[in-house]
Amino acid sequence: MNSAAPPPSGPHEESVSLPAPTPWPLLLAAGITLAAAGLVTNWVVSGVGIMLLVVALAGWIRELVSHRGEIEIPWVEPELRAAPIKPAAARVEALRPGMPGHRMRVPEKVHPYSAGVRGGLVGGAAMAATALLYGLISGHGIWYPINLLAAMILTNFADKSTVELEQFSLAALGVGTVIHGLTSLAVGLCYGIILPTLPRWPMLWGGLVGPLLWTGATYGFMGILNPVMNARVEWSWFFVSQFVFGIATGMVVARSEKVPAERPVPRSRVSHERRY
Amino acid sequence: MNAGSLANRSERRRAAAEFGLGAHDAPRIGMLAFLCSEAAFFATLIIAYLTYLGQADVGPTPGEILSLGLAGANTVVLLSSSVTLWWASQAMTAGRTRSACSGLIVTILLGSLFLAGTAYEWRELIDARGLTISTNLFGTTYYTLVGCHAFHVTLGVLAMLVLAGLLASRALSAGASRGFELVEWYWHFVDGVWIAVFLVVYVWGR
Amino acid sequence: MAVAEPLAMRTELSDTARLRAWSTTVDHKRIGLLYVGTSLIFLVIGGLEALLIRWQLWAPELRVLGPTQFNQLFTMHGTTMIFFVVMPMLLGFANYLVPLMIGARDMAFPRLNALSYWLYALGGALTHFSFFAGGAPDVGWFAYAPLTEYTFSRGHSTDYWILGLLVSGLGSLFTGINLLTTILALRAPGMNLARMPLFVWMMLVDAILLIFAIPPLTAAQLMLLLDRSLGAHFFDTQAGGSALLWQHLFWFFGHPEVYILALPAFGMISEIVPVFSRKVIFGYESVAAATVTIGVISMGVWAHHMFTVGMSDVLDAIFSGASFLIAVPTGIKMFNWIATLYGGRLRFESPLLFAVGFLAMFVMGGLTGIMLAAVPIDWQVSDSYFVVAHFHYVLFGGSLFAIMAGFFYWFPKASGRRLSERLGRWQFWIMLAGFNLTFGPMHVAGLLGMPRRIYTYSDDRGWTLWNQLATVGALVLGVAFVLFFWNLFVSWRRGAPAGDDPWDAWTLEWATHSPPAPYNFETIPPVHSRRPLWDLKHPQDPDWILPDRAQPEVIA
Amino acid sequence: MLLPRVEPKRSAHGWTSRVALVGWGVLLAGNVAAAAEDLSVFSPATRPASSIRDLFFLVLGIAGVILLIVEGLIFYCAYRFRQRRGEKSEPPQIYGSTPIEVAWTVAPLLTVFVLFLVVVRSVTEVRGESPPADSLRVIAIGHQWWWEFVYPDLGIRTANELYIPCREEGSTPTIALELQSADVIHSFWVPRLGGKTDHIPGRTNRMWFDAPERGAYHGQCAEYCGTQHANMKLLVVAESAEEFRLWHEQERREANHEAAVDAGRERFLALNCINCHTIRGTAAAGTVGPDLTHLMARRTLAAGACVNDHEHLTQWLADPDAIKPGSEMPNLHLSRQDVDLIVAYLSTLH
Ligand code: HEA
Ligand code: HEA
Ligand code: HEC
Ligand code: CUA
Ligand SMILES: [Cu+2]
Repeated sequence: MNSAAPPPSGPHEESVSLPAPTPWPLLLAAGITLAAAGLVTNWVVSGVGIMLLVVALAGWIRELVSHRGEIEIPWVEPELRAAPIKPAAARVEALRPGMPGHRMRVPEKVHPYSAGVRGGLVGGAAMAATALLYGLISGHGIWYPINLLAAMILTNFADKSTVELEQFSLAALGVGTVIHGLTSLAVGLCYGIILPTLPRWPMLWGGLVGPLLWTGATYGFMGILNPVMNARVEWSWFFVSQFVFGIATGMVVARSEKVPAERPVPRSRVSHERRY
Repeated sequence: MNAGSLANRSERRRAAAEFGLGAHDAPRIGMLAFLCSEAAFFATLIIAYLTYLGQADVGPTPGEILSLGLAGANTVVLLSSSVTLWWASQAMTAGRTRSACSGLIVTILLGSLFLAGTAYEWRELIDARGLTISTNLFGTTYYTLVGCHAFHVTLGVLAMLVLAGLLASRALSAGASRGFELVEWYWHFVDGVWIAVFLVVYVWGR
Repeated sequence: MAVAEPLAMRTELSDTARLRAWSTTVDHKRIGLLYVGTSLIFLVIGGLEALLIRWQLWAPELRVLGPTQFNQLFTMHGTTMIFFVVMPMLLGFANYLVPLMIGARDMAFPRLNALSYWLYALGGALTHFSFFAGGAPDVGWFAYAPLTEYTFSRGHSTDYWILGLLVSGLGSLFTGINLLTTILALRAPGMNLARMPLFVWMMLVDAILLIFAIPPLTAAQLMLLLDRSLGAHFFDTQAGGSALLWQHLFWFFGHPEVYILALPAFGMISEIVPVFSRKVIFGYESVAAATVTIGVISMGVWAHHMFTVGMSDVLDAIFSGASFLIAVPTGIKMFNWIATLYGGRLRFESPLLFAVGFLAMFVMGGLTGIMLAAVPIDWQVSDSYFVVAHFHYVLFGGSLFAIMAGFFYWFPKASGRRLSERLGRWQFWIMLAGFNLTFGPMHVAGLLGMPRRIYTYSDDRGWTLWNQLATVGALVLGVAFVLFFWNLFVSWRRGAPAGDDPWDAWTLEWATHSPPAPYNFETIPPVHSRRPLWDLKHPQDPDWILPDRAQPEVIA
Repeated sequence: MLLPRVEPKRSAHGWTSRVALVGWGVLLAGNVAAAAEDLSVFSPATRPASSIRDLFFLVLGIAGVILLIVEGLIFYCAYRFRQRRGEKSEPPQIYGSTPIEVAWTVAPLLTVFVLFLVVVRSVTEVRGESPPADSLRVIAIGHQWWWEFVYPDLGIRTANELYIPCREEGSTPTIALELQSADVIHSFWVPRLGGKTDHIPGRTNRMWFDAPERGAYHGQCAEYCGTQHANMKLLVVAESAEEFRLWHEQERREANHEAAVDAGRERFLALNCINCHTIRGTAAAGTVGPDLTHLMARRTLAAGACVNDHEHLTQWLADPDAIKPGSEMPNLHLSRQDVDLIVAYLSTLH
């Protein structure tokens, strides 16, 4: 049997019991409203309102208690009943390849983690190159950027003048390289994991959205994280170097050969029923 | 081909029983929801009370004029009314209409006694101590909070009067009555609110 | 009235009998229609008020309206649109649809339902009566104390605001209780929570928000009333009362309120987008979960309306963060709707047009909301037209566009006839254009420093152009609304017959006759999944059977 | 039209506001906006105001990118997947995908986390530490619908126009405002100087900013405060140290006493003007309305409702409602002659 409604077996054969129409709600509401309106007009209005309220409540309760509030409503004539629902003529298409869906694990294939690591290293190098370029062009010299970065940990840098910050410092080189290297690796790894789950254009995510987020984050953090850098950083260059990183890493990751993710699990009955 | 046949028998039976109005737990859910909203209402008033506690720039202060003894006695009265109502409802379920009726009447009396106690307290405060709603922030918040509670007690008393009337006129048959049960819930809730009010206003606030 | 007429609008009842039938009805469908109809009347009132506002702001130094009249108009415009238009409209839809969607005969408390409606209608009337009783309220829709105290607001206008909203608020509260109970207690056999239509899910959360948000407003209004009439001092700053308490209490209501206005709209979109994409909703669970999350978070962001009152940095940061957080579940829904469109077979009929319009416009409003939640930005643009632009994008571009989609989608169920598709298209494009023309420029005006709630401005401030654009836009919107009303009016009697299931949809309301009999269903189709009618229409590929069926081909 | 135009800062305007306009997709007449820079949030003149502008652009950028992505997706889907003629079958039913849903939960989470950090930083930056001890203290009191400014350290009380020293070579004074209210809530907003802060009756809010360049900065009350909220404007005038010194020394003096206008002064003192207004050096000591001791030092009347000149002053005394309907200054129904006498007197109060 496909139909929702049973075959009609004659009009008015069955009926449903429903609450009967009743004026009490309207009168009760009117009572409440008048009682309120009396406060801004005349107390007589409130008086009338409260009387109405009491009467309506009494009527309402009596209706409930006496069970007089119900009526039997017979079923409407068959023409006015819903037609049974028929199976649709239209076919439902099966999933095509490339269509994400619950019947597949999405994504089917992912980049290997090593790609993320490689991407991070390449991106980090590209970023360092940009920073050096900045040092040269701005006239601060090549050591300036790394000293600024190192100031994050080397607190004594806080008192240094800009000229001092332009000088070479072995400690700063070491610290700066470690910070830079680690962050680059971590971000690269994130790229490797997240990029394939994002729809399509890995370069949009990796080259644009990622750097945007990251720059915003550092912008927010910088004052707390690295006041020295904060006071001196050239945000436009900083921004550019983030993009260079994003694009380089994104490229490396996106070009790596994908490996299959875990095998699609056959749809077991259990897992399926959970879906609904 | 599948739909009808797969709707198994027990499901059909449940359909017959539950489908339509008056599924058995609707009134209870409704009452619970209503009590939740009431709780939010009183929480707001209590927050206002606490916000202004000790903020009044002119006296009298709660410590000066609130009598813990009177309020304590009132509390005992109201709490015992919850007990009598519970007893009445037990009687009701057991089908002992007479006892239920008398339990209800005792509860109504206790509730009224509580209201009388509040009225007495207010008269003292207004006449003897000169505290009105417009005297200071304490008066403002105190009368509002306690007044709103008293209003709810009044509603409860009226509802129980109606119930008692219905019971007496046999319009309400014994056995578990949904109306009775809900009024009982309401009454216990109002008592619970009083405990909060009592603690905040008379114990902590003094 | 022993036997209810199934189709009151078609039968030849005398006028008085019809009046009696409608005023005593307890049928959720009729009450729903009453709600919707009444709120349409208020929509015209609120819209005309907006047009007057726009007329006055057309050019600098106009004297179409005096300051007091202008202040009354924006107060009543805001109050009307929020409390007497969008909220009851959505509750009306919920009234009509929830019992049908869950396969119930009526709401849990049909008489209470009627009471709710009448409280709303009469509360609205009481508020508007103030126009004839010496002046409408002029304190702004959120009525900040102490401007509302008797010292600063003589006469009764503010009392009308309080009392009207108290009365109608009571109605909304009862509706919340009623909906919650209906959804929890009256679902058809087989329809467990996880199989409810998403509209019902959203109404469930909406009902809970109503239950928790309205009482604080009621309490605050009661306090204000006591201040004004009995000389209490809650908000009387001269006597140590606090101006901020009102703001906290109002917005503790007010912010959940904006989600009370948004969630049902989201629900409508969640019903319409799948049907017109011919696809099941993408990620049902996450949409439902996001709804609950929104409900929870929306209780904790209220003070983002108060960034300029001088809270501590910590509080500012907390409320800013919480407000940002709401973007996440809202975004989840947004993306799920888009993913539902993705790969679908979109039938661009009016409901989908408006639904897509909703998606496109709501994002804009949501993102300006995010900008406002960034505290320092709010310090600059709070209380400027930027805020006005924000909330019209979410309220109009969001809720009202969804309501329009809802009208086109469910009108056939309620009337048995279709709205004119041709008029619908015209209305959509005119409305979209008019809407952006009205409220887009307001962003700019706000950034150029135009405060809201000013009845006039001088011409050296550079706001004229933006105001003129907005005023023209409002007129265009007026045209769109005239088309809409005309369409409703004509199609109710003469529209093309629709049949029971004009859209080939999947939820239970389409399994009954259009319009449904008073008792809704003769029998209820079995519910084994979220799309009971899909299962019936596709016995080979239902949502719920699986055991022995081969896995669909996946070509890897 | 009403206010004397103040020299605009072309340079500060520049690309920023244009970007914003384009950002909103409103490509119309960029030059129209040029007139508006007095109140625009895009022409900051102080450090807090510019950091807010920078934050604004950052957040606008992020929001803009999200907007483009989401709108792009919507339009792409709407176009790409619209039903074409002849398509009868139902498309594949896709119920969801956990990884994808996780991705679009995590990405916004990250975004808002970043936004949160930026905001925290910006809040501390803008409102930051307390003002330096040598700041110029001004108590700003909001009234329905005018401003009162008290300089406790200088012993001055004025109205509606806030005079401050400006930034000069080698010195950047700071101005520390204490915001109070005499009646309802108001909000102090001079967009080019920084964000708004409310005047809340019963409490004192504080805000402070570095002195801007020399010039005049428009502002207005930004919290609805009743009938004439629209005409509760204010003007901040930043002057060189020397000009400022001259100004406050003049302000400190008692009112001019010119024999030529004795008649007007007597009328003034005989009327109930003195219940509301103060003129130091006379019996008038009311506090309901603005202090008139140096009325002529002000550019505007009645909180920016009109220019302060002979004609408007006459009109104001004859019928305040003609200029600012609903203002708290009553129409005293003065005779034409009284008005002229009093105006003549007030015009000497330099
Ligand atoms: C339907 C009503 C509605 C809705 C849904 C919203 C939604 C939001 N609103 Fe709005 N709001 C109002 C109605 C509404 N608002 C009204 C009426 C007022 C003014 C009251 C008055 O003063 O008169 C107001 C005022 C208001 C203010 C106060 C402004 C002021 O007065 O100074 C603030 C401040 O934070 C704010 C914030 C937000 C935020 C953060 C959201 C968020 O919920 C928005 C979330 C949505 C999105 C962000 C878009 C979709 C998401 C994505 C595409 C995911 C990706 C996004 C990111 C990662 C950011 N709103
Ligand atoms: C859902 C809510 C909603 C909706 C839909 C609208 C719709 C509109 N709003 Fe409003 N608005 C608010 C909610 C809403 N508003 C709120 C909460 C405030 C804040 C109030 C406050 O500050 O206190 C506000 C404030 C507000 C202001 C700011 C006032 C100020 O601060 O000074 C302005 C200014 O332009 C405005 C304009 C408009 C316009 C032009 C429309 C247009 O969209 C209106 C379009 C409608 C029409 C044009 C009417 C159509 C009807 C007809 C033409 C009649 C046809 C009749 C028949 C055929 C029978 N609104
Ligand atoms: C009831 C109180 C009251 C009385 C009496 C009164 N004023 Fe005023 N006056 C005010 C207020 C309040 C304002 C501010 C109005 C505003 O800006 O909204 C004001 C403003 C003014 C201003 C403009 C001041 C400025 O700085 O912009 C002048 C000049 C003035 N009054 C003169 C007079 C004179 C002259 C009289 C008597 C003939 C008088 N006032 C009587 C209350 C009063
Ligand atoms: Cu003062 Cu608005
Ligand atoms: Cu909000």
